[in-house]
Amino acid sequence: EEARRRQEREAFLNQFSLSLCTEIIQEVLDESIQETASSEITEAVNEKAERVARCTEQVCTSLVTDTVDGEIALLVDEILEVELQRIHNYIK
Amino acid sequence: MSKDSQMRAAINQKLIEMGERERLKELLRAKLVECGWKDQLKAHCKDVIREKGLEHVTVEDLVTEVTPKGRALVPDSVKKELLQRIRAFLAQHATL
Amino acid sequence: MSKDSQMRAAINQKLIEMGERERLKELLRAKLVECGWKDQLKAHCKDVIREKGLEHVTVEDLVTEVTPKGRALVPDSVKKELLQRIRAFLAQHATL
Repeated sequence: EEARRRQEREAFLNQFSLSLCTEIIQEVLDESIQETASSEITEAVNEKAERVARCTEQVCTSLVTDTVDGEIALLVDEILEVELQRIHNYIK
Repeated sequence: MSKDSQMRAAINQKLIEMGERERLKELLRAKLVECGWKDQLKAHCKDVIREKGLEHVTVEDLVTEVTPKGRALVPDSVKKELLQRIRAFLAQHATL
Repeated sequence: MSKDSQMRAAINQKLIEMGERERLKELLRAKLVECGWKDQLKAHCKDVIREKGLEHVTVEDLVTEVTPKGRALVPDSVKKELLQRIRAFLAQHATL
């Protein structure tokens, strides 16, 4: 009877250990997967927002440079033209 | 309630009371980081986000998508170690 | 193509498609006149011509000479206003 009881307890503990192990693995995995997925999405969202901000600034800077360079070219043309005209008039 | 379920409930209660359940979970979390599971999962999440496009993925989608691989990636050695620790604890506390 | 250059290309494409790039340049030109940039640069050009002598100055020389100052003279407030306008435009029109 004693041996049978011991055997039964042994079998119960084996089965219990296995199911507890499975349960803990499942709980921890579910928590970890949820946490990882959530932090990866947040990270991706932040990364994208930073990229948009950075690239917008770069686009703005190049737009300013393009426009300013264009204006400088026009202005220089215009000024030299006027200066030359002035000299011509003076010579005449 | 059968005798088995009564015993199960009692041991579970004791495991919680003694803080062992939390310690087991903590151990598993540490092992998952140590064996590279967490990094693999992160990389898989990044792949899915890249493939689907950030604007087409919610956290729930991502969880559903990566869970099968996440489960499959847990090394047998980690599961085995956890089981041994549970057995050792139960053997040590034979009165439970 | 890096992610950043793809993003820049997408922003530029959107600005051009909707005619906003041209409107922004027009706004900037008006601001440059309004804030006195054009007058300051004109004066600077005249200084350079006076220093070097008209016979020693080509269009290219003068452009090279005054460009750094011309770029530096654009007030931060003007750049900031332009940036805000681009941001607002993208928020309204673009799915980046």
